[in-house]
This record gives sequence, C-alpha cells and structure tokens, in this order.
Amino acid sequence: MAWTRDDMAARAAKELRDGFYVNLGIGIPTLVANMIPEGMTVTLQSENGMLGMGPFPFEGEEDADLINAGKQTITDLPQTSYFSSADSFGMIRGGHINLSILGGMEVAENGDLANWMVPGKMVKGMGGAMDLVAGVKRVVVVMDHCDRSGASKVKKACSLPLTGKGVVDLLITDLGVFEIDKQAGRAALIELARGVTLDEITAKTEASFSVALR
Amino acid sequence: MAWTRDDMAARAAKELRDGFYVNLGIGIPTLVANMIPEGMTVTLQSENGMLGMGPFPFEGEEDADLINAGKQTITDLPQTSYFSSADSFGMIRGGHINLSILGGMEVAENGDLANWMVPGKMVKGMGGAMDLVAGVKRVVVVMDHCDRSGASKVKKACSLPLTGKGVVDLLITDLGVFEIDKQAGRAALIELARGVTLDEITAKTEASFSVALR
Amino acid sequence: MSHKVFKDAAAALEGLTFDGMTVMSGGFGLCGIPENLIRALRDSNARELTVIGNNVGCDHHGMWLVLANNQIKKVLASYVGENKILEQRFMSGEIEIEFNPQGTLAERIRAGGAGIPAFYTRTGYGTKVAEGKETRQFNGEWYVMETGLVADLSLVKAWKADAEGNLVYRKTARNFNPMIATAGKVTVVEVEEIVPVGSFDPDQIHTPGIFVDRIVVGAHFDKHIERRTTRPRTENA
Amino acid sequence: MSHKVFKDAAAALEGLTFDGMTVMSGGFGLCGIPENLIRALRDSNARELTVIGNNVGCDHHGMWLVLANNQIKKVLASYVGENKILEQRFMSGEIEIEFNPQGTLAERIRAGGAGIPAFYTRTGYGTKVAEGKETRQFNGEWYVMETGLVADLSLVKAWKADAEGNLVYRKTARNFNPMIATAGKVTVVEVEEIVPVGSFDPDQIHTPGIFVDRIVVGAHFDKHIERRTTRPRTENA
Repeated sequence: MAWTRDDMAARAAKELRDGFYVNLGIGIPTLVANMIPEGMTVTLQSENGMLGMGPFPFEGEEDADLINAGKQTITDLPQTSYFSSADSFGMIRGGHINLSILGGMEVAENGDLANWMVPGKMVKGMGGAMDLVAGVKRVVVVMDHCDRSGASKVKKACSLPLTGKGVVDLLITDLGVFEIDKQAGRAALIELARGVTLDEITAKTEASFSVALR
Repeated sequence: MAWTRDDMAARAAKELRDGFYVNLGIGIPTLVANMIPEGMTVTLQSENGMLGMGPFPFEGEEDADLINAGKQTITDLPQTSYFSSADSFGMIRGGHINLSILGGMEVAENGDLANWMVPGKMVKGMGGAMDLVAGVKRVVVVMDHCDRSGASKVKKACSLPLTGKGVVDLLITDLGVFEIDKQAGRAALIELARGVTLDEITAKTEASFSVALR
Repeated sequence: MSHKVFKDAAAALEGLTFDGMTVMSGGFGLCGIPENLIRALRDSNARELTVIGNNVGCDHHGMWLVLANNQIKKVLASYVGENKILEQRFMSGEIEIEFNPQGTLAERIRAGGAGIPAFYTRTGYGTKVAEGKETRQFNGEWYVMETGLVADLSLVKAWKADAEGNLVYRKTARNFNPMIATAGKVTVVEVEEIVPVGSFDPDQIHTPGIFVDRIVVGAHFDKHIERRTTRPRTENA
Repeated sequence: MSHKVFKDAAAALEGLTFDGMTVMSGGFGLCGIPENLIRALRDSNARELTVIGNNVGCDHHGMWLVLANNQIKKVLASYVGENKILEQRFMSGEIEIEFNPQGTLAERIRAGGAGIPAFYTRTGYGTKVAEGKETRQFNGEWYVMETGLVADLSLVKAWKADAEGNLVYRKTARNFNPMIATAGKVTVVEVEEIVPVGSFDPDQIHTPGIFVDRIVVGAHFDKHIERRTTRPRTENA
C-alpha cells in the first residue's frame, strides 16, 4: 500500500498554518500548492524573486518575464511583490520564510540532507536548496523511502554529498513521517502511512529512530 | 590675503569633471553646488538616500520628506532617484561615487583625516563621514589652514581621533593646495592661495611637504 | 480587513514591549520617523531600552520623548546632535552610546535582517571605531569586521501600506526604514494611508509584506522640519 | 541624447571586451537575460572568459552561444542543467565550474558591488561548498566565509531605462540584474525601451543611473520560454 505522491503532498500540506509564508520545491512539494485548506491564507515565495505566486497562466497568456524557480510560467496575484535575488535570499537566509518543503535523495537520522549531487554523475548545481535549508525556520523533506533497488534513503549518515548539515525538521516518505530533533540529532517515527506496519518501515529504514506514533 | 570661503569652494569646484557623481559635505563644500561650470553635468548624491539633488525649495514648498544629509529641505530633479540608506552606502562603499568634498579639523601629511570628535567635548557622532572617506574614489578636504589660536591644522600626524587613515587625496586650505600621495604617505604643495608666499605657508604648516607648484 | 491592521498605535504595540528590550526605529533626523509609534513606546513605559537608529530624535521630537521619559539605557547611532538631554546623560555616564558610521549601521541592520552574522568593511579602519574589532586584509587592503544587528521590536514609518503589509516609502523618508523592517523579531509599521490590496504595482513595492507583522495608520503627523532652507521666489533656477 | 546611449549592442561593447576577462550576466534561466548583449559578446570573440551568473544559458539560448563558440574557460553559477555542451566540457575537464548556492551567489555579487570583501553565511556549512573556506561560530552557530565578486564587465537586462541610466525591471526578469549592475567595472544594459528623463517616479527606480555606463535598446528579443506551463481555460480559478 503506502502513500501515493498526492498522499505525501497532502500530508505535507498539514504542516501549513494560517498566515504562513512558504517555499515549495520542485516535484511532489509543488503539488502542495493545490492542497492549501479552504479559508487558510498561505503566501508562496519563489526564490527567483517573488512573493505571492499565483497559478499557471491560461494558454496563450504566458509571460516570459514571469516564471517560478522551476522555470515554469506562472501568474501573479493582487498581493504579489517582485524583488531581486539578493533580497529574495535575504528573506530566506534571514529566517523570514516559515516553511520550506522540498525533495531529497537521502536524509539522515540527525537531520542531514543530501539532494543535489551524485558523485560520478553530471552535477547540475544546488540552485537555492542550500540557502533554503540553512535559512528557513522549518524544513520539511518529502521523498520516497527507498530507492529503485529497494535500499533505504533514510540513513544513519548520508552517503551522498550534503545539501545541509542538521537541517531537516520533518521527513515525509511514502511509508511514514519522522520528526527530527536537530539539536539532539535523533529521529522519531510519528506516523505510519496507510497500510504500512511498524515492522515493514523498520525493515526498510537504515536510520535508527524511536517510535512515538500519534 | 589668502582665500575666502568662496575662493576655497571655487578651487574645490575645479576638481569636478563632466559626468561625475559627487557627495558634498556640510559647510564650505556645500557652496561647491553653486559653482558647477556651465555645460558640465554633475550629479549630487545625498547619503541619506538620494541621487540627483536639486536646489532649496521656494518658500512654502518645503517637503518634510525631502531633506539632504545636512537635514536641510531640498528639491528633486527630473533624473532623481531615491533609495534606502543601505543602498546609498553600498554606492559609497563600493566606490561608485567619483568625488567626495568634505570639511576637516586636521589633515596629516600621510592623508589621515580627523573631523568628527574632540576628546573631552561632546561627541555628536561621525554620521556618514567615515564611510565616505573609506569608499569614495577621490577625497578632497577643504578647511582653514590654522585654528583660531594660529596653530597649524596641517599636521605631521593627527592629534585628534581619526575619521580615516590615509584617505585624503587633495587638501584645499585658505593658504594653498596640497596633493597627497596616500601610497607613499607624502604631501606636496601644488598651489599657493592669492597673495600667500611659500615662506608664509611653510611657517604656518606643521606637516612636512615637498613643493611642486604648478 | 487583515489581521495585520490595528486600530491605533497603542494597540499596535500591545503585548510587544518589555523592560530591557532592544528597539530599532527608522528615520534620518526627524525625516521618516515612526512618530506615532514612538509616542506609544513612550506611553508603554518600557524601561532600560537599547535603542538602535541613525539618530535619537532631537529636542522635543521623535525618540527624544522616550529619552526624556528615562526609558533609554543604551543607544546605537551615527549622529546624536541637537539633543541636549542625550548630551547630558552621555557626559554624566547615565546613557551608553555606541557610535557607528552611518553606512556601517545601515549595513549591520541589513545584515541582521538577511541572516548575515558579520561582514567586513573598509569604513573605520585605523580609527576608534575599529578598536576591539577584528581587522584583516583582503587583496592587500585592511578591513574591519562588523556584526549584524537585530531587535526585539522594529518601528517603521512608511508612506502607504496594503493590508498584506506591502509598503511604499516616500522620497528621503525611506532612509533606514526598509532595513529596519527586516531586522525586527516583530515589525510594526505606521503609515499615512492604507490602500486596498492590489493597488500597488507589484514591481514597485519597497518592502514585501512578509516583513511586516502589524500596521497602523498614524493618528497625527507632526513632520517637524529641523532645518527649513528655502530660496527666494525672485531667483531664477 | 546622453553619452550613455549607444546605437546597437556591438557598439555598446566596443572597446570593452578582451581575452581572459570576467563577465557577469543577469538572468534566471532564460528569464531576464541580456540576450542582445550576449550575442554581441559572442561576436566579439573574446576568449578565456570567466562567466558569472546563476545559469549559463540552455541549449541554443543565452550564454550557451558564447559557450558553443568556445569562449568560456570558467563558470561561477548555481545551476547549469539543460546545457549539453557545458555538461560535456565540464565532464571532460575543459571547463571549470565553481558551484555557488544561489543565495550565496546573489549576496557575493551584491557584496562586490557594495565594497564588502567578505561576509558570513550559514548556507553550505558542513557541505562541499564550505571546503577550503573559513568557518566560524557566531552565537553558537557555524557559518562559512564567502567573498565579494566583481567583474570586468557586467551585462544587464532591464525593462526600461532613461538616458541617465536609471533602470526599471519587470516581474521575475529582475532576479540577478540589480546586483550585477553594481558589480561591474563597466556596466552595459540592454532595455526594451528608453523613456525620457523624468518619466520614472523617482521613488520607483530599481537601479540608479550611477551604476550604468552604457545603454542600448535591444534589436531583437527572443524571450524563449523554457517550461511553458498553462492551465485549461475551462478550469475555475
């Protein structure tokens, strides 16, 4: 069973709070934009220089001067503001964004995150990911629990080069949810995905973790 | 004889070049604004956040939101731009201003400048002076050669706390003009004021200097 | 109306002030100061304040009111002239003043708001300002290390706001306000007018709403002018 | 017309390009790139360039043209995907790439333009990015020292300019352009339109003219869109 991509995005959406300013990464995190609860005001930041990101444009109304950090054409909203990349990352680095939801390749039990390069493969660059995980108040990673070979991506220690050291607050996988105490460097399993047993997730997790199911 | 305040400002105005961006300090330097040669474009910066400073307003047209760094009411011009203090001093510190003309209490032969405090007297603060002398490409100081007791303000070494170390390029006093080689730490007398003799200026100057009259 | 908009300056500071806190306030001289919020800060009677700003008001105006009410313990500023009470208390040692070069102060506040704990500047090298600070060379030139500044409370004056907290400043009243808006744990803004969301051109917002926690329309603006300088109408210009 | 305005992109770069120089270019992906000036840079045939920017174009567009013409030796960027030639030359060791976190890159350029030789950031601490760099603690947290960046030549895309060089950008085409405008020994700007001096509201100028040396109206704008994403018109939104 386990969770689908939409389920994982829906679980991530539960981290939203009224009035939050949020940065969403590419992939599953982008889906969260469509799952903001009715009546809740959430403002989306795009790190290329925009606060208040709107939906995709209607066909024929694309504007080459208006894209998000994933280089997709988007629209603005009545409350939108534009600013430079320096101001945008001042906002991020200065801790003004409440929540960053992004993808991962590996997360370690101490909150280390790897999501930007695989040695030996072409490196495309980290973009804004290192700044986001270093600067945003609360960092949520959404990723598959295991890679295609079945190996755990939830690690004792990351084997891939890090994006940030001790930066992940919450990890959502297709099998469950872990809360990470970055100070203590420890992970706790707080939720199981639909149809997933504690035995299954334990077997598929390299990291050590305590169990504190809610 | 020697130079009047207007003479000194007129001499300072000779340092202007077409297309220059210039910051003028309080006192004699302010007079330079009225001495920009016909046909020359000089843009005045005010460090509180304005480029393109206009003249004083007509009576009754003062705007409390529009003052210069001396807190005088002023006006803007068609080319004016406003910006924050951080952006203004980015402009100054980053070396984008061509010329700063400001007053001094003491200048030493190596280009040291003191103009912000006298020990034992109330300290009002340095305002933007330290940033200007540290950041602007060319720094011209205009001041009286001697204090009221007749003591030289052109020193071997400043006795007052410094505003900047090795920062003055040109010193204009009521008795003459000195060019300072900041790298070598040496001053050269390049002009005598009207009616001033080499003997007189030598007698009234504590600093050592070479003579290279033009 | 948004939850960010408050009915008056006292309400906008409600629950935010406490003894020993650090308060930043925008303005250059009396130009662009949050005068209504400053009066509310005085009325809050919070004491032992550390106040950060380019100036500390001048006689009978602006932050002078808080100073005269004996609420200030320490000041970080670049210029404190035209302020007799401050002079007296500084000379008598009752108030501590840390003088900062104006550009260094502006950059320290910007750094604080942008998550930069320290930076290097040539400003002040070889002067009293550098005493006790790390100095080092880059490319053969000497620089001084300066640290970022943040505050428990930032008081900002803008011209207009919308209910999202987007701000626009006017002329040289902008000065320190945009950086101070970013450097407060809580940022409260007073404006002359609140306009409907969508009124601003999104390319032309000086401070995005993310930095603003509370907004109030100032009840009364003195906008006292320190040096009224004019030219005669007969002059050709 | 001001001495800052040039007749075409080639004229605007005349005398400014040389082998081994450092060139900064604005843009995020292909959004807000100075595409006319980039074509003129290609035609200049200046070689052994170090290019600084968030990206280095993408296949057949933007700085890719300069890359494909074998003019680039080294790149400082945050993301270089969608660029096959760059991938090949990087993997083969022909081109050096220094990867910078996007915010660190933006801040390094801002610092360069603002006379700040170095600053500290939490970004990249404990990662490859921090290798060989000074790290230190402030208030119990670890930070990495990053240095300011300047360039021999900055190429900027703005929406509109006046003849004084005052600039206004449009939407997310602003991105790296404002900082890059401040960090060039010489800054050349291409715009879609030159408006008369006095047309801009002085409160609403993004880049003051002091930073701009030369201006040209771009002859042709592709404005290629990398990822055209739309929603159907039937949808309610």
